[in-house]
Amino acid sequence: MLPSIFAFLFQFGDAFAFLVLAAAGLAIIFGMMGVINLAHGEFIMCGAYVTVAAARAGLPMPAAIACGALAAGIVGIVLERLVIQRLLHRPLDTIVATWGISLIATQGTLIVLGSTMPGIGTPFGSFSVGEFSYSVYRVLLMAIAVLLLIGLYLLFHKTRYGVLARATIQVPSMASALGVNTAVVHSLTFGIGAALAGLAGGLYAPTMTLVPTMGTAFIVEAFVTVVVGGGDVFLGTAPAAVVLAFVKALMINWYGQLFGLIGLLLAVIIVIRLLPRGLSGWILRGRE
Amino acid sequence: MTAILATEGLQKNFGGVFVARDIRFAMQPGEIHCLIGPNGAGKSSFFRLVLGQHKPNAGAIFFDGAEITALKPFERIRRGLSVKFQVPGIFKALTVWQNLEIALQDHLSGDSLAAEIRETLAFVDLAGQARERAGNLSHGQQQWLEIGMAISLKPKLLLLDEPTAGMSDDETAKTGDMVHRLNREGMSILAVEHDMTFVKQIAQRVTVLHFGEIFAQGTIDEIVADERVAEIYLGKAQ
Amino acid sequence: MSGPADMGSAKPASVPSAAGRDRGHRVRRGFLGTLKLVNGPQTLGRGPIFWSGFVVACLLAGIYPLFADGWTVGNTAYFFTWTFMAMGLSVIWGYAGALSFGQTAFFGLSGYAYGVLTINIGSAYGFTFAALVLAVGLAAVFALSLGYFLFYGRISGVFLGIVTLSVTLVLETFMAQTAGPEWAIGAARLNGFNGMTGMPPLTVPWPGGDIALWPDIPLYYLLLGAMIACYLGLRIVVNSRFGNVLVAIRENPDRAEMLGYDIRRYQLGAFIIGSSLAGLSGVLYTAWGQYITPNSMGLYAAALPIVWVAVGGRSDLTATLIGTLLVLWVFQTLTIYGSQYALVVMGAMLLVTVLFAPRGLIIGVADLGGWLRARLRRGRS
Amino acid sequence: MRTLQTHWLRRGALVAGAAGIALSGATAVAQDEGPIRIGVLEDQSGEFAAATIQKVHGAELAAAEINAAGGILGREIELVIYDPQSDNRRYQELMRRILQRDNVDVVFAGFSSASREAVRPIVNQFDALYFYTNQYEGGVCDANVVATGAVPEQQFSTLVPWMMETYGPRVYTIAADYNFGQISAEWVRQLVEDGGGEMVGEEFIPLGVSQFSQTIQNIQEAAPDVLMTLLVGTAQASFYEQAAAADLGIPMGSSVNVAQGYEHRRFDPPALAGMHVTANYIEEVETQASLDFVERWRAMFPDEVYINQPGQNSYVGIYLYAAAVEMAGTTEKEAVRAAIQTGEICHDAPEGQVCIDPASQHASHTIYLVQVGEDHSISIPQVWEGIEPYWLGEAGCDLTVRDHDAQYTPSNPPPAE
Repeated sequence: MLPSIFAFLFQFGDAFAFLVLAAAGLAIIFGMMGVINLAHGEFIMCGAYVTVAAARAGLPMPAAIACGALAAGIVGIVLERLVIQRLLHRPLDTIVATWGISLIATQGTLIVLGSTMPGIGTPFGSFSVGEFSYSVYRVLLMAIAVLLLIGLYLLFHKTRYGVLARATIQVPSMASALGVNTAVVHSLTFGIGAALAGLAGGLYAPTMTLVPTMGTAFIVEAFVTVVVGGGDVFLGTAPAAVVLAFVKALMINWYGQLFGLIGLLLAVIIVIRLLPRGLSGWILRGRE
Repeated sequence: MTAILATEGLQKNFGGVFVARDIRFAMQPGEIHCLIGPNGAGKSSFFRLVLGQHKPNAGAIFFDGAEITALKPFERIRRGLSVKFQVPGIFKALTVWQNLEIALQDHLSGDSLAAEIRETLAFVDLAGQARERAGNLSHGQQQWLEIGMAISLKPKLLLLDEPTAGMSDDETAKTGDMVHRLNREGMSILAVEHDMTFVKQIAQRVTVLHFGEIFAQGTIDEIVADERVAEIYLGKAQ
Repeated sequence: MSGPADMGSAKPASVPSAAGRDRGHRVRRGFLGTLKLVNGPQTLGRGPIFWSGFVVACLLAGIYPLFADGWTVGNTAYFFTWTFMAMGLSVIWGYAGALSFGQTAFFGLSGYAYGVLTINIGSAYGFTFAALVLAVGLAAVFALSLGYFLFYGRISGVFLGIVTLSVTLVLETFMAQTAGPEWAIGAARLNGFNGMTGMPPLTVPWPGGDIALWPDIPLYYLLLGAMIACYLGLRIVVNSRFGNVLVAIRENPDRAEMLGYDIRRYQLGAFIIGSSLAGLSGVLYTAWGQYITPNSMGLYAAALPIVWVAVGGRSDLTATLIGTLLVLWVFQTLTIYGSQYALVVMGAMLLVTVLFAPRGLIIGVADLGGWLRARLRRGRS
Repeated sequence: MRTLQTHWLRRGALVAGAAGIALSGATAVAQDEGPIRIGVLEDQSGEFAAATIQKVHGAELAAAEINAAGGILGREIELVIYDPQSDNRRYQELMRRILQRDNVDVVFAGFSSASREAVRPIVNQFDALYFYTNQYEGGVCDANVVATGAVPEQQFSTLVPWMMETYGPRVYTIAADYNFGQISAEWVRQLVEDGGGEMVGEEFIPLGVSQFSQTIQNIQEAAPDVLMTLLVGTAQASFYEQAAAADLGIPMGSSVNVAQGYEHRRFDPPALAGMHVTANYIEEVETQASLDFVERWRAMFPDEVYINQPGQNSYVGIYLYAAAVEMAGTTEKEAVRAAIQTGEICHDAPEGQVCIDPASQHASHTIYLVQVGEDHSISIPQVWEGIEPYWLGEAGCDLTVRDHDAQYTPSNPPPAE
């Protein structure tokens, strides 16, 4: 009994971690800037590639992952300056622009670095509960997902940047009147979103095949989580990940992977039908 | 005489925040009524409730003798309600003419449509701007265009949300004139307004809202004379 | 329902009442009046110069097969099959302001429906065209139910985009695993990810032997005719009262509703029109290549129509039509000659378009032309 | 030119009378001049690129070698190469172009079965000759298609009994949830039953799924002796790393991995430890023919990451076509098919001898049992030579008797005549 309860919890936590890590960067960019970033998967790929390259160059895992996140963040800031900044007032056009970036990044990586890259093994080994054995690393991913949410909460509610960023989002004219350099805030926000995508890539790099198209494995889940969550990262993405991870873990457990995927997508349709502005829109209803 | 607009026990809250608390309101046909109160008093929320953009938690709304609480916004409009929003609600990418055409096309067509549009343009003093893109108009002209769209529906009751916001004194006076002319033809008018000069120019009766409740009601002179009102509102405004 | 006109006394001084004024009343425009709408206010390209150009373009397209080789004609016909989906999306997104990311759901549904119908019943007696109508009708019914769910649920903006995307991804995922023999409708195996084959091309009944429309000159003319008819028909629709309201909703949904319009109904109408056209594209594509696959409902396939429409200029039908054909041709040419770099160049093109021609490439060029003319005129005076 | 042809035939297993050759050779006195145009539609970008760039290289190497040796029938080979970007629509567009505008004599195209099905109607419309060189789920019985890759009966009839004998009778299958995976799983099920084993679980996984925690747990619960992993695509390949991290440790068998996607080179050991694959070629095959082949390949493409089975198949396909044209004496399709139907089209390939079965137009192969060690080193404990693609023929597909144009499966065989 106990092992199977643990097994379900593990599956739930595993799905939760994947959704949170995949979606956090996208959620910040969408929630704070209204930008729909179809190149999200490529930031993840960037993080994964840099992480693996750094690890192969001899850096310890945590430092390598930090490199991956940093690289993706820098690329994000550069792209924000060159492209996204000019599109902030027409968010739907960011779909086309970021899709263009995504095409360039995927195919450019293929041309420059080749069709595939040797991976690095998953560290930390395994442990057993009852008849099942589990990867320690995946438990670590769950812990990191939770820590990430806490960290983001602190960043956006307790730091000067966070307060400025939220002010910029809510009342842009007021923020610039108060002397906030909104352009810098936007660049930083996009950079943080991109860095979080890079972090997801770095964290999952040891567990996945490294190919230029690897980002697509994250993108549907990430979008689904963000949309179910609505505009707010903490009141949206976190509860959305809980709900969706539960649905997914349960459906996979009962009916297999196909229904895990279909169940996830149907859950989105139902949640949005009931709560047209996502979970955070519902939690924050009326506060205008 | 049946009230043109009445509410009974109207209530709306978001969690613990009440934007309307047991509002009993009534205004008579042909009246120009102003709704005033400090920021956050619930004036705009009251409009949203009347228009059906918010659903009340309790209470009922009556329009021209019939209950409209359950009606959708567009159904209320079809009963003879019309509104000019606070931020000019016009179709900026379209011409002034097209804006009015969209307002009128379900009622008229062909030459009579064109004639009606021309007359409405003359009424709101935009005859010279018919081919202009609405987004290129001055702020005051945009307000007038929206008033033109709102009245072209020939409403029984016109709701005006801060009709003179951002207008020059000249424009404000002109707007007041329009309101009076409409009222003389029998249109009832309910306006939310901050500009007390304008309120004094047009209002026959005034309702003061405070924290979602009706705080005071009366003629403009009574309200101006009411010290409690001055305390919560006029005092702060000065 | 009584209209505002019945409220006798309420009437501003300077606005006289007009006879016959109530909501139920509809003045007949007459045939010519309707045709006049083709010019109307919501579409770029008006007046004698534009229409002369239009006639010349049609004539050129008409004599084009005389000069082009077989592949080029068949390939151009293939480009035409996609334009219906693009023009439909222009109506939904460009005119009604609702971004649907899932038009491929209708594309796939109709494509499979055409396959199932024609594999089971065959192509005799012009049945392929009946199948076309039925398949498009199915898309329309699906659009009606999905659209009711979406628009009457007040779902809008990016949420609408993701829900429609989810729908098309559910269909893709489901169809991909229908490989087994148990997944068959009559004689038609759905055949999973590998895709369904074996349906006939569109076939015209003809005394002395039916004419199968392989991708060749007859199919080219059929699709060219359909495309022009669809283009002109949609121009009339978007310039009609219905189109006026769509544009009003796009510009300011609250205002449109506060003019007494039930905006949900209009959005639903636009969604059904656009989705039926996506379905039409699906049928034509399936008949063109005798093949339909779950892949055509996937993420990449779903993003393509958005790109075509955005690059051309979504808020205008002419721009959408020209833009779509242009993007299809350029992307294919890049694939043929650019080899590995094709996708990179495509991405760069999209970026440049969005950054430097925000309203779309074609509208951008039109704007530039108008600006230059104005400059010249000013220079002369 | 004759010398080259007899050279092949001399070493072929099915040397037969020269009558057929003389017949077809006589009718085709070079009605076509100029080079022989071979169309190549293989993905150089998109999701399959990792496994398919080698297919382009293989064709280029074969063409270069044949041209250096004087061409086919004295005519040069000219390759017409496009990149369909792993996109079925591009396959359709480019297949039309290559047949209608470029007028190729034969076309080599496609990695995924979906891309093959997308172009097959077009090939049939133009009545062209189409070589599909990839291993696949089998069953295509089409007069215009020559499928030279390995099919399930060749890979599973060897692998499954060996695995059960070596590790035990309890088998668990995880397979990609589409045609290839489902049909392959059907073969495994059948062979396990025939061999007296037991299926303890079967799980189908949608393409593109990359997270496998629940699947790993299900496998542990069933505790099989053998795990058959019929996973496809780079996302699903993530299973191995995740299974290794969870210390699954069950011997694995597959028909897809290693030989196509060279996962043993791409993943850090020990992700693929305990994997067994039946392949008709991998770079590590150490016969003299293979060593020479690798040397020639690396001379032409020094940066090649790995010479995989699809690359070799593409190379061999060109040679098989060349052999058929040499025998036919022309590139005219019916004559080439007549040559194939003699049953004598063979080539001594790097893997060993490959011959085309006239009934199904599929190829016989040497099948290597590839075993992956703890450190991802390769050993080959068993080789089966001359394994025939028997199923289609037995099921009733005989293209020498009647033309078909369909794909059949064990649960949906050809209709009885």
